[in-house]
Order: sequence, then structure tokens, then C-alpha cells
Amino acid sequence: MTDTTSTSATPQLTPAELRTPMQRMLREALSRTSFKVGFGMFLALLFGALIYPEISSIDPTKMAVRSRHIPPLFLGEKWVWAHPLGTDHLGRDLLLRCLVGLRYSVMIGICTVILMFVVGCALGLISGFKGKLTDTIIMRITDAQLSIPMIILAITILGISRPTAPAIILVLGLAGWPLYARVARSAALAEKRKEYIKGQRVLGASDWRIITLFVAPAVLPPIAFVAVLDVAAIMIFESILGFIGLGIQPPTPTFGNIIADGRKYLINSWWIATMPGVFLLFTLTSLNLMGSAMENARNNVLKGAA
Amino acid sequence: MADNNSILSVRNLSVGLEKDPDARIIDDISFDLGGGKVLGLIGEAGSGKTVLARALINGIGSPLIYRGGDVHYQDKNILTIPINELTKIRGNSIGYIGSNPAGALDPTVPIGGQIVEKLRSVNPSMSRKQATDRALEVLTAVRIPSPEVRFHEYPFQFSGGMMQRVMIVDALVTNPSVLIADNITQALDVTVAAQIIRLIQDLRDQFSTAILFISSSLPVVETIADEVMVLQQGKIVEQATPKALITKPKHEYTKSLLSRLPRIWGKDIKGPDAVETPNLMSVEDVHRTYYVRKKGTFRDMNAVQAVRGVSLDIREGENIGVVGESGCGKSTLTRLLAWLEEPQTGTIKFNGQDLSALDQKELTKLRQQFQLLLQDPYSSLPSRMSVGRIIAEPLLIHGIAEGTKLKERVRAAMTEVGLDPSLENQLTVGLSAGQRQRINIARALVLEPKLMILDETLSSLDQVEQSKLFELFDKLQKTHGFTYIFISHDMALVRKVCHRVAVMYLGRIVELAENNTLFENPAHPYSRALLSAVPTLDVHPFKSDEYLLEGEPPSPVHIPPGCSYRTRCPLALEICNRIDPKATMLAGGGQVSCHLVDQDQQAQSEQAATVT
Amino acid sequence: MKFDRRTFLKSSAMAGVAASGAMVNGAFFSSPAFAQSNKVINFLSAENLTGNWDPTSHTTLGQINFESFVFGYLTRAPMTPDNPDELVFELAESMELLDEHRLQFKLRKGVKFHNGEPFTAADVKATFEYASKPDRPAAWYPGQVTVDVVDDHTAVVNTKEHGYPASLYWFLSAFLPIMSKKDIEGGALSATPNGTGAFKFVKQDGNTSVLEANPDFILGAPKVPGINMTFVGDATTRMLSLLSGEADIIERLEGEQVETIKEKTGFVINEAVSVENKYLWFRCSKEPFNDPRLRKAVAHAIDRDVILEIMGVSGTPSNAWISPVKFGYVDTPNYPEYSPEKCQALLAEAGFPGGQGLPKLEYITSVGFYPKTKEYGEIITAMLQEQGFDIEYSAMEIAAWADRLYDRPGGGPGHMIDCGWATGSPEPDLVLRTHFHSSSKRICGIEDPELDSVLDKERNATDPAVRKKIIQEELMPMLAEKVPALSLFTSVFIHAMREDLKGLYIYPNGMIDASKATNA
Amino acid sequence: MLSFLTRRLFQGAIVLLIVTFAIFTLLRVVPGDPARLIVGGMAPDEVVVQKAEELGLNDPIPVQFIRYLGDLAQGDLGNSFFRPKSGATVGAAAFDDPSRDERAEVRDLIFERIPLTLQLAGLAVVFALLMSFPLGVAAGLNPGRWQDKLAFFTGSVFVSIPNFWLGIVLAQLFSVQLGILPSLGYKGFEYTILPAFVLAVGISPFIIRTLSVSIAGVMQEEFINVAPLRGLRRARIVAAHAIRNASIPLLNLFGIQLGSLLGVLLVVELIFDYPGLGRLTINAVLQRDFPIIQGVAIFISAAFVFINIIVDLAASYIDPRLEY
Repeated sequence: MTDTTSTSATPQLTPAELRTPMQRMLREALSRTSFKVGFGMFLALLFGALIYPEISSIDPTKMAVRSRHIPPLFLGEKWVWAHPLGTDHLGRDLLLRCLVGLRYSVMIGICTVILMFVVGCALGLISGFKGKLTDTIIMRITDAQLSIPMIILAITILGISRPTAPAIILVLGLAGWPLYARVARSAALAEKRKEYIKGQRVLGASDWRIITLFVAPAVLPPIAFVAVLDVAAIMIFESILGFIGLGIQPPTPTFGNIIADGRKYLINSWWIATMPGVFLLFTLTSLNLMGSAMENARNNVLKGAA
Repeated sequence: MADNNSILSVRNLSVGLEKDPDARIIDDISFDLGGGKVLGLIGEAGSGKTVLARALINGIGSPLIYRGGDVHYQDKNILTIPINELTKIRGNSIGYIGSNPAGALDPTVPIGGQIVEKLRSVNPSMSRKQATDRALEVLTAVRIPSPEVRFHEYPFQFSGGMMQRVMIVDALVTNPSVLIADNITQALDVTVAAQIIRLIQDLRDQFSTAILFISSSLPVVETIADEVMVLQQGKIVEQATPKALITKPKHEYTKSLLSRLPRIWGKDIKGPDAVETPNLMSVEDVHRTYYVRKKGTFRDMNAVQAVRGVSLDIREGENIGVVGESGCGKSTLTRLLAWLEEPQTGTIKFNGQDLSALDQKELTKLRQQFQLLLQDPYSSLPSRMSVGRIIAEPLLIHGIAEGTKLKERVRAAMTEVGLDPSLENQLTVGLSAGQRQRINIARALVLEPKLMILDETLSSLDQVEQSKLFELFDKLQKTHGFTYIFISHDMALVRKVCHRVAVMYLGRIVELAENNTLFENPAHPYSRALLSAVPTLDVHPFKSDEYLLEGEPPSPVHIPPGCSYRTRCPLALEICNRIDPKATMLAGGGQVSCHLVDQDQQAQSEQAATVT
Repeated sequence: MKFDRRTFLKSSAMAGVAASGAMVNGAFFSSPAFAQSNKVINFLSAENLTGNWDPTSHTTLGQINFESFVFGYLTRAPMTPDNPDELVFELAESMELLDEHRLQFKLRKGVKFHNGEPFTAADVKATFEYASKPDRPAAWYPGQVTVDVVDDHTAVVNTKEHGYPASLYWFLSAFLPIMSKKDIEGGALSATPNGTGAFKFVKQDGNTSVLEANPDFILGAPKVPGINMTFVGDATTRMLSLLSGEADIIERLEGEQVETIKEKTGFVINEAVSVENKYLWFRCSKEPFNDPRLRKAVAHAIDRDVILEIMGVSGTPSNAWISPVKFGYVDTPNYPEYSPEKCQALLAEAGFPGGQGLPKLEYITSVGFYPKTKEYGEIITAMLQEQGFDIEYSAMEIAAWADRLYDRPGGGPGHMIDCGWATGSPEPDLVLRTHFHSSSKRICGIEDPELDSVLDKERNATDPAVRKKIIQEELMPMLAEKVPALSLFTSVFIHAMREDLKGLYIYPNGMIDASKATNA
Repeated sequence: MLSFLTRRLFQGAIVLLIVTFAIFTLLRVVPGDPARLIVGGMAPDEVVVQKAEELGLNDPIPVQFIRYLGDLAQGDLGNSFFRPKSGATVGAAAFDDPSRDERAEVRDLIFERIPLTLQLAGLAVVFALLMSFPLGVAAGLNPGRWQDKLAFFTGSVFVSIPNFWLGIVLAQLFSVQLGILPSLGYKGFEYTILPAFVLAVGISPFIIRTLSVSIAGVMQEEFINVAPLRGLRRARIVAAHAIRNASIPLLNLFGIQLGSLLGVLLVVELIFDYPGLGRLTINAVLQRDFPIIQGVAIFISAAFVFINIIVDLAASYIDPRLEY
């Protein structure tokens, strides 16, 4: 007596239910207006940062002392089309410097987050899954690392050697990975308790096979999903470092050092310090809008409300 | 319009969905609850029981919405009176007990404090002292041991049963005239549920409250209700006294409901007879203890003795059942049998090979011989793999087959378990529970094991799906000669399938007997107590008030000396306090560890001796 | 021989300068002032102190300004543009050149040090003989000197055994703070500053030096109760503090800040060409700048007009290694002008065509102290990079920069370092000898016998006209050839103060005379 | 409770040991020769070598570390390079100048400035709570509605404002242009108001977001849905139960977010010339004054370990299940 077909007919499933959680999160996030606004802003900025400096003839570090302190367009009398956002105290074009600064800032933000994600999640997964000794060791290191505030670590290391972009990325990544380790560990612990892991063990699968084939794909996408918010956090942190002189050294422009130089001229040529501030505000708002929309989407999908 | 002595009358109550105007969760329900009467309401999962319960006291919010009807308590319509009047009635003259005791109170505040808070919120004039005394008084009434101490304890320090008693206190403390009990026994073990039902019956006279007793199982309602209503998809299809309902059901739905009830004792109910075959797996005196840090201490640990010396022989081709209530150690035993964990002492031999003596490679090889099927169909399968890939996984792990040969074996297994091969590259997300369990079976089947351990595998399926899978297991046993170990708390299922049954209590097998011996003539008092509490309409050979004493199983950390069941055993002897009874073999292959049985046997052997 | 106008002319030392004539500016002292309720003056200084109160232990301008409040000087040199050589007497009453090697000072009577010790000729002797020792870091003295005490109030500076004219002390006397004999012998100089000036030192509270009016100051007790001289390293904070009323007077303003203050009411600006030149010093005692050709190449690579454009009101052009206000200034004819061709030629000649093969050169400047330093630092870096030099530019906070400024055996930190040099007297040797003579080599560390011989020749010239000729026609051209340092421009000191702060005199080297000030 | 405390303190001590070792090694491993840094730029090379020998800087790092721990035990965090006893910033004295020897103790420099920084941080937290508590709770109680959107928007904008830029603009506007709020230096409590506000803008986004998410979460809990049926009024449910349960994630997050709060604190103290611990650290960085950097790093890490313990204590006081 072979009972061929499954008994109850497969219920008609709406396309939404057929996708993996990651796709559902993306779909949910994309549908939100705040994401669209954020993404639009980010695209405009990225276009500006990557393409405009290439096509424009002016070199961001070239100084034209005679044309310094030119106000931005439509402000004061001396504004000029060549410098839409005006020039700084050494006659360098502010728009270009801001865009180059943005390029460095975003690059540092993204690289640091990737470094934090890879190191943090790897250690988090291992300590979450293996448990006992490895878990306590890794967790103690994370606690130690977390109790050194990021700014102190940055100051200690960058204060001595001459800060370069890789050094900054390394320092910020070093200071940030414990947060990812903790999140990955708790997610791995939750996943480990799920029945299908017991099922895999019974089939004879080794720990490594379970981590790589099952735990990682289930745990990592939601964490990666929320990393966008961290890019914004690192960007603002990098500009703080630049402001106190520990960011990338002149002549390379970054938000931090432009604002720091411009601070002196805030009274008479306020735009030198304000323009990078506005750019930073603009970028961070776009990243935060996107990030929070994605975070809300992730929370909804994971809680099954989507 | 309201019946003269009815305390709560419901007229044409309808509840729908905000988004969908014509959807009806509760469809035009009317009934009256007489003062001091118990009105039962039964309905399967999803029939709208909880929605009705909460709708009666204006307790529903988005996405649900009232679509008509009214609920009169004395002369007020609960659905329309202003909020400050409503709070005088709700939680005061109408009590409510939910189905999930563990989540009913704020975990960060002691239970006493929350009951007092409710009392003084419902009648502000009451002083804190009065409220505390009142709460303690009712706590004692529900027979919670040492109420003064437990008054200051937190919800997480209470077991399911105890917590439900606290919620009963919470409902009855204001001496309500109406009590709505929404499926209060659903989350509890059978013995604990039986005690709660008996408690409700005692309290009913003391508090003279009318009770709307809602449940998903008819046997539970039948013992307590004066009249019973049957709810199907939001409609009341029949209302009658329990006896009338059982003997002369009118509505089709009621009939089908009755037919699907589990049957244990009845004229044509018989369990399969034991098989005499060599042992496949033998478990000898296995112990497993967990060491958990004691709360708030630095280093000393609590020793949770999950399994305390279990010995069991499993014969080839046999279906052996392991039953017991939650906390008796059966899931730990399952993990030991599947060798997911190693016992501290004692050995498990499979085909004569001691598992602890094997190295990693040999162990993995031997694992093919015994497989574990998991309980929850939804979380036991990886969510991001196609059906074919899941079934192929064991073959890949053990490197048995690749390529086309792999595909063929996977397809063969799918056909054999009744899965349409076309599902091979579909995700599991859309499949039904039954289909998912078939994938689990297929996944084990490809390794051609000898032993299958079923950890509550069928308990989450509905009766129809369950009977289909029985046939499948039966067929596979005949074709492949599988041996099954059924681990379950569902006595009806074990009665129907298992040749032999082992009853576990507090980490130990108190009785092992053939199917019919255990169900008709169990030797151990705990077996009898367990059988007395089984919710079935059949005539119970053992009455619960005779065998089922108050109280809950002691915690596995502080196991009382002597026999661990003596604190709840009505037949406890003096010897039981001191000596822990050993397992004695009985005629017919069973074994029991109870002093009473030992003494009976001695008496019989002496008598036999004198006779010869 | 009493000092008066005629005798002064007769004295041979100042023949060249005598034409304009030095005379006592009587009006300087008697400005009418009436007692009002005066507040303490909050002065924000732009440079830090050294932590060692001994005036001879350092050459830090910030502490020299502090010393001008606390210590007394034999004379003061207002160096006003219309009368740069005028000297005003403070501790001395008269000054007379007895012969080529002896300069006699008549001292004022009844002067007391802040700790009550009476001021006598012995103190002058102890000060001059101690401070002129070669081991003293502040190498202001032309050489060692002995002082003969004629009586309690007459001292004769005698340079006979040391081989240089005593007339050098004529102008130097305005820049040498007089210390108490007891402090020098008791070694108490470093612990607390004890002078005869208008203000007494009370305590050092963090970065603020608290000074109190000295009631028995010889030239009349000051009107304000005291001065709080606070070091604030950040130029913007100094500016904001003045505008928000936290400070009464701040120094080292930049062009833009001047414009802002001019727009606001209630503030007064004081601008004056200073005795300070801003130099780019080469570390001449180590690779690669021990090769003068490379130094000259760097000099040719820098377009000083662009720098002056950036400086705006804070800088005036000058083509010599001393400020125009100083004695012996000249527009050096062969001063290295901006010419990339010459720069490349020299580079090739020195074996580094187009800058290939040159190591990475560290160029250090301060930020927040001298106006616009970071700005022109970035411009100089860009210009040098244009010519192929690989420059690593670091703008450092003042204290950190100050701790890397001076030369050390084996060459000071970095390869090029920016620094200004202001000395409160027209005496050119306070710059030239201090920096370019191998016996002192303060920053650039050059040891060049040719330079030493010209410097000695100039120092030992008794006739000022001859001395001026040597400086202008021999020393400056040689410096233009050897370029141990490149003088970028002369600073214009700009101070800003509240309108109600009156009666203050600001010397061209940054010192301030507040003895007559009122601060409503 | 006591044993929980001792265990956490013990763990804290281990963590602190690891932190001190990490910072200590960092300063010795990263390029730049410590001996040169100690004697200053102007000292001749042989003085540097002699100093290195004298301080035992050539010994293996663990040996140096043990010696350093010895000093640490007696509270000796070493001496500053640039600050004499009076705490002023000094520089340019000759390398062998006697005044270089009696430099200020790092310990004193730190402890003098702590009260001011605590006052600033405390006021900032008060401002942040005032600003974000109502917003966060309202957003949590009405997910999806205008309160939620408003909180989301405010949070996103506040977290995006570069606080140092905001600081400069406000300092300029209030204390210079309008002159209502003095903010440069510290001559009285009113000098803390403006910097505290800028700091609060830096903190509140986290409070808003965490509060709204955790309250929304708690409102889904079973005991909150059942509470009205048991007779509790809505206001009571929200105040006594929802906010109480939602405060635990807020507390845990506070421990973690404190790190970034410190970053903002340093910058604010620099801009407003506020003489707190942050100003000392920034100056130490600009002046390359390593003993102070090292001393502050260890001190702040110790403070963080302590604060995390207090946060855990508070959390386990609120929710006894956490007591492990």
C-alpha cells in the first residue's frame, strides 16, 4: 500500500512567503519611504564623490591664494560660478575638498565595518557554537576590548605614529569588533538550540560543517543587514579624529581637518567650516535613514510580522 | 430579554477583522450563563475560543473589531459602558484566567505584589494591609504550599501548575460572580491539569461563581460542566448536557469530534503483544547529572539528576514506548540514546558494541545504524535548503554516494515515504507538517538504520496525519525491520502502537510492562495515577481521587530519600521513606520498582510455597 | 659725566645713529591718571612658559614677555618707528661710555626687589657675570663680561679682557633683566621670579600666571590691581574669549580677526612692525642640509610673495636676516629670490636632479602661536613638492613644537623647522650671533669658520658705522650664499584689547608696559 | 547579591589587567621610541640611550609591565612630560634643565579634573533623558504612528549632526554673538550648560531608539495584554510594567554606548575650552604627552569596567532573572 501523494494539497503560497528571510528583509526595507529618501541622497553623494572630482579640472589641494575667502553662490558679492561652495582661506575649492573628504570618509567607514564584521562574527560564531573554554576566553577578550573606549584606543595608537588611512581602519576595526562578536555569539547560541542542529549532529555532521553550512547563513545576514548604521557611526568618529588632528594628515582633505581649519574663520567666512558640516550631516542622514529602515525591516521579518 | 437568574447574557455577538468587513471570527453567538452554573465550551484550535473569551469582557483590539451584538452583565452592556465603569466590572466582578500561566504576570515583580496591585487598582479604597491579607487567604485556599514565603517570590520561580494556581487566586481574590477560564489546562501536564480541575470544582462551591469553562478537550469539560456548547469556526453548533452530548450527538461536527477522541479502554481496544527477539540495544544503569550554578552563589553548584540509573533492553523489530510527565527525564534519555550526550556512568551497547569505547570515526560510522526523528516539523528542518538536498545531506556526510547515484537514492527514499519526487528542488517553506515529517523520515531512511528513536514525533500532528504516519511506520517496519522507540506523553498513541511501555518518574523507570498489562493492570502506584488523569471518555479503571494526590513532582535537585514517589503515593509504606526500591522482575517480562509490589510477591511466593 | 644730549653725540659708539639723537622722553612718565576702580587685566598669551623661572635658562618669547612685567631693566627700548634708537631709563639713571671697553651706569636709589632686598650695583655685577657665562642657554651676551662696582649706585661694565667693545651693552641694557645677587648665589632663580618690576609674581595657577601690582615700584605704583597672564594655545579660543568679555587683551591676531574686531564696537587694535622675523631654519649639522646648495635650492623654491599675500596685515616684506627695526638692516642684493630654474639647477648640481634620491624631509611648524603658520606651512610644502622635494609636513601644538625646536648634537629633530625670533633691543647680534655663530648655533646648528670670522669681525668693530658696513656688505651677502636659514618676512604684532583698557604700551618685541594702564 | 558583586569585581579585575597590559604594550610596540619621547626632542642621542637604560626600557616588555604594575599599585601613574606641579603647559626648556625633573604626577592631574567632567557628563545625561524619554516612550506606545515617525526622524537627524560642528556654531552664536550663555573656559556652573546640551544631542538618539524598540517589544508581551483583563488601568500598566521592563535593555545599552559618549565629550571640552579630563587628554594628544595618555587610558578603562558592573547590578536589581 504505497501512499504516493502527500495528503493535504500544498496550500497556495503568496510569493512573499517563498523567499528567503534575507530577500524578505530587503523587500520590506525597500518598500519604506525613509529608505528610498536615504538611498536617493546616498546615490547623489556617491556620484558627486566619485565622478565630479575626476571630471572637474581643479585640483582639491592646489592653492590659489588670490582667490581665497570667496563666498558660496548667491551669498555676498564676490561669489563665482567656478566655486559653487566658495573657497577656503588658501583659495582651495571647497566643493571639491568636501567631495574628496567624503570619498575618504565613506571608504574608511565601509572598510572598517567590513573588518569589524569579519573578525567579530567569526570569533562570535566560534565562541557561541563551541562554548566552554573557547567561549570564556573569547568573551573575556571581548569584555576587555569593550572596556577600552574606541576614542582612547584611537588616541593611544594614532597619537604616536603618523595616522594613515590603513592605520585608522585597523584601529577603528580593532575597537569595534567586540560588538559584532557579542551579537554573533548570542545569535549563534539561539541558533544552536534549534532542533535542526540536533538533527544534523545525529546525522554525524561535524561542528565545522554545522557552523559553515547552517549556523553562519542563518545568523550572519541579519547582522550584515544592520551594519549600514555602523558605517555612519564610523564616519562621524573618523571626522572627530580628523578634528583633533589624528585623522588623515594634510594635504589630504577630510571632513574633520577642513572643519578644524575653518573653525578659525567662522566669524567672517563661516562657509569654510559649515560646508563640510552640512555635507557630513547630509551623508549621515542618508546613511541613518537607510540603516534604520533596514533595521526596522529586519526586526519585523525576524519577529514574523512581515 | 435577560434570563431571570442568568448572570451573563450574550446576544448575537459578532467579531470580525478590521481589514476585511465580512470576515467573521465570532459569528452571531448568543448564550446565557446561569448564576453559580458552569457552562462548558469546546472547540478545536482556531475555532475562536480565546477571541470569544476576551470579546466577552471588551478585551479585543486591532486587528479584531466588534461587528455587533452585546454582552449584558446585570443591567450593563459591557461593550458600551464608559472605561471607568468597565474597570469596576472587568477584573472585579468578572474574573479571567488565560491559557499561558507562565507569561501572565510581570516577570520582574513578585507575585504577591502584583495581586495586591490588582486588588487596589480594582477597589482603591482597600488598604495595602487588607489586600495582602486577602491575597494570602486565597493563596492558601488554592493549596499553594507555604504561601507567606511564595508571596514574595518571582513568577520564574513557579512551575506551570503552581503559576496557574496563582492566576486562579488573581481571578478569585475579588470574589467575582463570573469567572472566564480560557483553556486553563492546555499548557499543563495531565496529572497537574487533573488537580487544577479538581481545585476549580472545590472552589466553585466556596466562591459561588458562575464559570464559563473553555477547553479544547471534551473529556476535561465533561467532568466539570453542567452544560456544554460546541464551537465550530466561530459558531455554536450544539448545546447540551455532557451526557446527552456524548451519547446522542446531533450535529455532524460534534459526531466527528467524538470519533476522533483518543480511546484507551474500551471493548475492542487492544495493544499489540510483545515480540520475543534478541536485544538490539541495551542500556545498563545509565546516570546523567547536570551541574548548574546555584543562583547568586560563587562556585557551588546544583546537581540536577536528570537520569538516575535507567536500564532498558530494546528488542529488534519492537516498538517500545517511554512515557512520563515533563521533567521526568525522558528527553535527556532520548539524547543519551541518540548519543548526543554521554552518560556519566553506565553503558549503552548497540549491537553489542559499547558506544563510549568507540573513537570518532567508528562512532560516526555506527551512527548510521540508529537515527533520531525530531518533534517540531517546522524547526527540525534547515530553512534554506531544498527537500532533495536535505535528504541527500546524510549521504554526503558519510560519503556514501554522489552524482546520479545520489539522486536516485534520494528519489527512492522520497517515493518510499510518500513524498512526490517533484518536490525535490522546492524549499521546505511551503510544506505541511505531515510532509515535513516525511522528509525527516526519508532523511533517516537513506542511511538504512536499524533503530529509529521518535522524540514526540507525532504529537504535533492532527489525528488524521498521525494515523497516516502510523501506516507508514508500520510499512517501513515490515519492509526494513526497523525498531522504534516512541518517546511521548500521549498515552493514547502509546496504547495503540507500542508492544512494551516503560513509565518514567524523576529520572528512573518505575515500571516496564507489556502494553495490555500496563493499561489494564499496572503494578506501580504512579502508573495508576498517570492513567487515572488521562483525558479520555472511556471508563477509567482507576479513579484519580483514589490515586492522584495533591502536589507536584519534587525538583530533580532535592530528591527525597527512599522512594522518590512516596511524597505523592497514597499507598506509601513506612519502608518507602527509607529505602529506594530496586527493580524487581515480574512474571511475563515486566519489571517494577516498588516495595508494595515486592511485598505482594513475597506473600504470593510464601503462599505458593505453603501450597506445594 | 652726566648724560645729556650733547655728551651722547660725542660718544663714538653711536656716531651712525647719533643723527636722530637719543633723549629722555619725559612725557613718557607723567601721563595724567586718576584713581578709578580698575579691574585686573586678563592678558591671553600665545606661547607657553618653560617651567624654569631663571631668565637665563631659556629664549622663549612667552616667558620674556612675562619677565618684562616682573623684572626690572637698566633701560627700556620703546623702538618707536620715528625714533627707533630712543632709550628710556628705568633702574639706571644715566649711562656713559668711559672708554672703548668701559660703560658706566649710574643706578637709581631706593629701589627694592619684590622680596624686599635693596637693589645695588652688586646685583648688576652678579647678573651680568652670571648671565654672560657660555653655559647659559639664553646666549644674549656678546661674550663674557666683568662689572666693576664703583659704589653702591655706580657700576662699570668692563669688556677689556674679553676683546669686544663695551658699547654693545648700550642697547643690550634694555633686554637684560636684572636679578638679585642673593638669588643668583643662593640658586633660587628657578624656584620663583624675583625682580624689581611693576608687578609681583603671586602664583602659577594652571596656565595662568597671577601677578599683583608692586606698590613701591620705583616709577610709581601701577593703577590696576594685577595681571592674569594666561597661556591659551588656540587662536580661535583667544579671539572668542576677547569678544565674549572673558579677556581684556590678546596678542598675535590674524588679518581676518582684525577685520572682525574692526566691525565690532568696544575694542581697539594695536598694530606695529615688530623686531621679529619668521625664519625657515635648516638643520645644517646633518644630512641632507649640511650641503649649502640644497639649502639654497629650497630657498629658491619658495615664492615669498605668496606667503606675504597669506599673511596679509600680519607680515611685511624684508630681505635680510633681521627686522628693519633693528640696527644694520639692509635689503640684501643677492637674497635668494623665487626661481624654480635655479632651484632645479642647484638640485642637479648637488646630485639630486629633480629631487630624486632625496630622503623624506620632515618640515615642522607650530600652530596657534604665530599667525598663519599652518597656512603658509601648507603652501611651502606644496611649493617644495612642486620642485620634487618629498616633504612630510607636521603642524604641532606649541609645547610639543617648542620641545623639538632647538639644535642638539647630531642635529635637531626634523630637517626644517619654522620659528620666529624677537629680541627687545635694536642690537642685531641678539639674532645673528645667537644663531649663526658656531659657539651658539641655537637652532640651525651651523658651524662655519667663514661665518664665525665675519661675525667676530662685526662684533669687535668699535665704530658703529664700520660695524653697520660689515653687517650690510659682508655678513648679509654671505648669509645669502650659505642660507643656514631663510627669513620669510618680518612679523607685524597685532594686539586687540577692550576699549576701556588704556595707558598700555606694547614694545615691538611683544613686551607690554602696564605700569600706567587703567582698566575700567 | 554580595557574591554576585564579588564575582563581577573579580572578573573586572582580570579585564582591567588585560586592558592595562594591552595599552602598556601598545605604547611600547607602536613605532616611535619611548625613551626619546621621555627626554624630549632636544636631548642628544647619548642622553636618550642612557635614559632608556635607566628606565629599563630595553628589558622585555613583561618585565617592564610587572614594574609598571608595581608603580600602579601605589597609584603612581608616572609624570607628565609637559606639566610642572602647577599644571601649566610648559615647553622648550633645555633637555637637562633641572625643572624637567619635578613634573606633575599624572594621578593628580586626572583627579583634579574629574569633578568638572562628571558635572558636564551628568548634566548632559539629564538633558538627554529630558529630551529623549518622552519621545522614546511615545514612539514605543504608538508604533507606526506619527509619534514613531517623529522619534525616528529626530533620532536620525540628531545622530547625523556632527557634534563638533554643532559645538563651534553654538559657541559662536550664544556666547559671542548673543552673549547670553558664557561657554569658554569655566568660571561657574552656567559654563556647563551649553557644552552639556551639545553632548546631550550626541547621546539622545541612542536613548530614543532603544527605548522605542524595547517598549514596542514589551507591549507585545503576554502579561501586558492580559493586564487590562485583570483589571489594571492603562496608565498603571505602562508606567509600572512596560517602562520597568523596557529599562533593562536601555541600561545594558548605556554601558556600551558610554564609549562613544566619551568621544563626543573630548571634542566638546576642546571646543568650549572646558578644563575637564577631556581637555587634559586632548592636550596630551596634541603635545604627545604619553604618560598622561597612558594614565588616562587606564583610568577611563577602569571607570568603564566599574560602570558596567553598576549597570549590571542595576539591571539584575530590576529583573532578578538576570542574576547569574
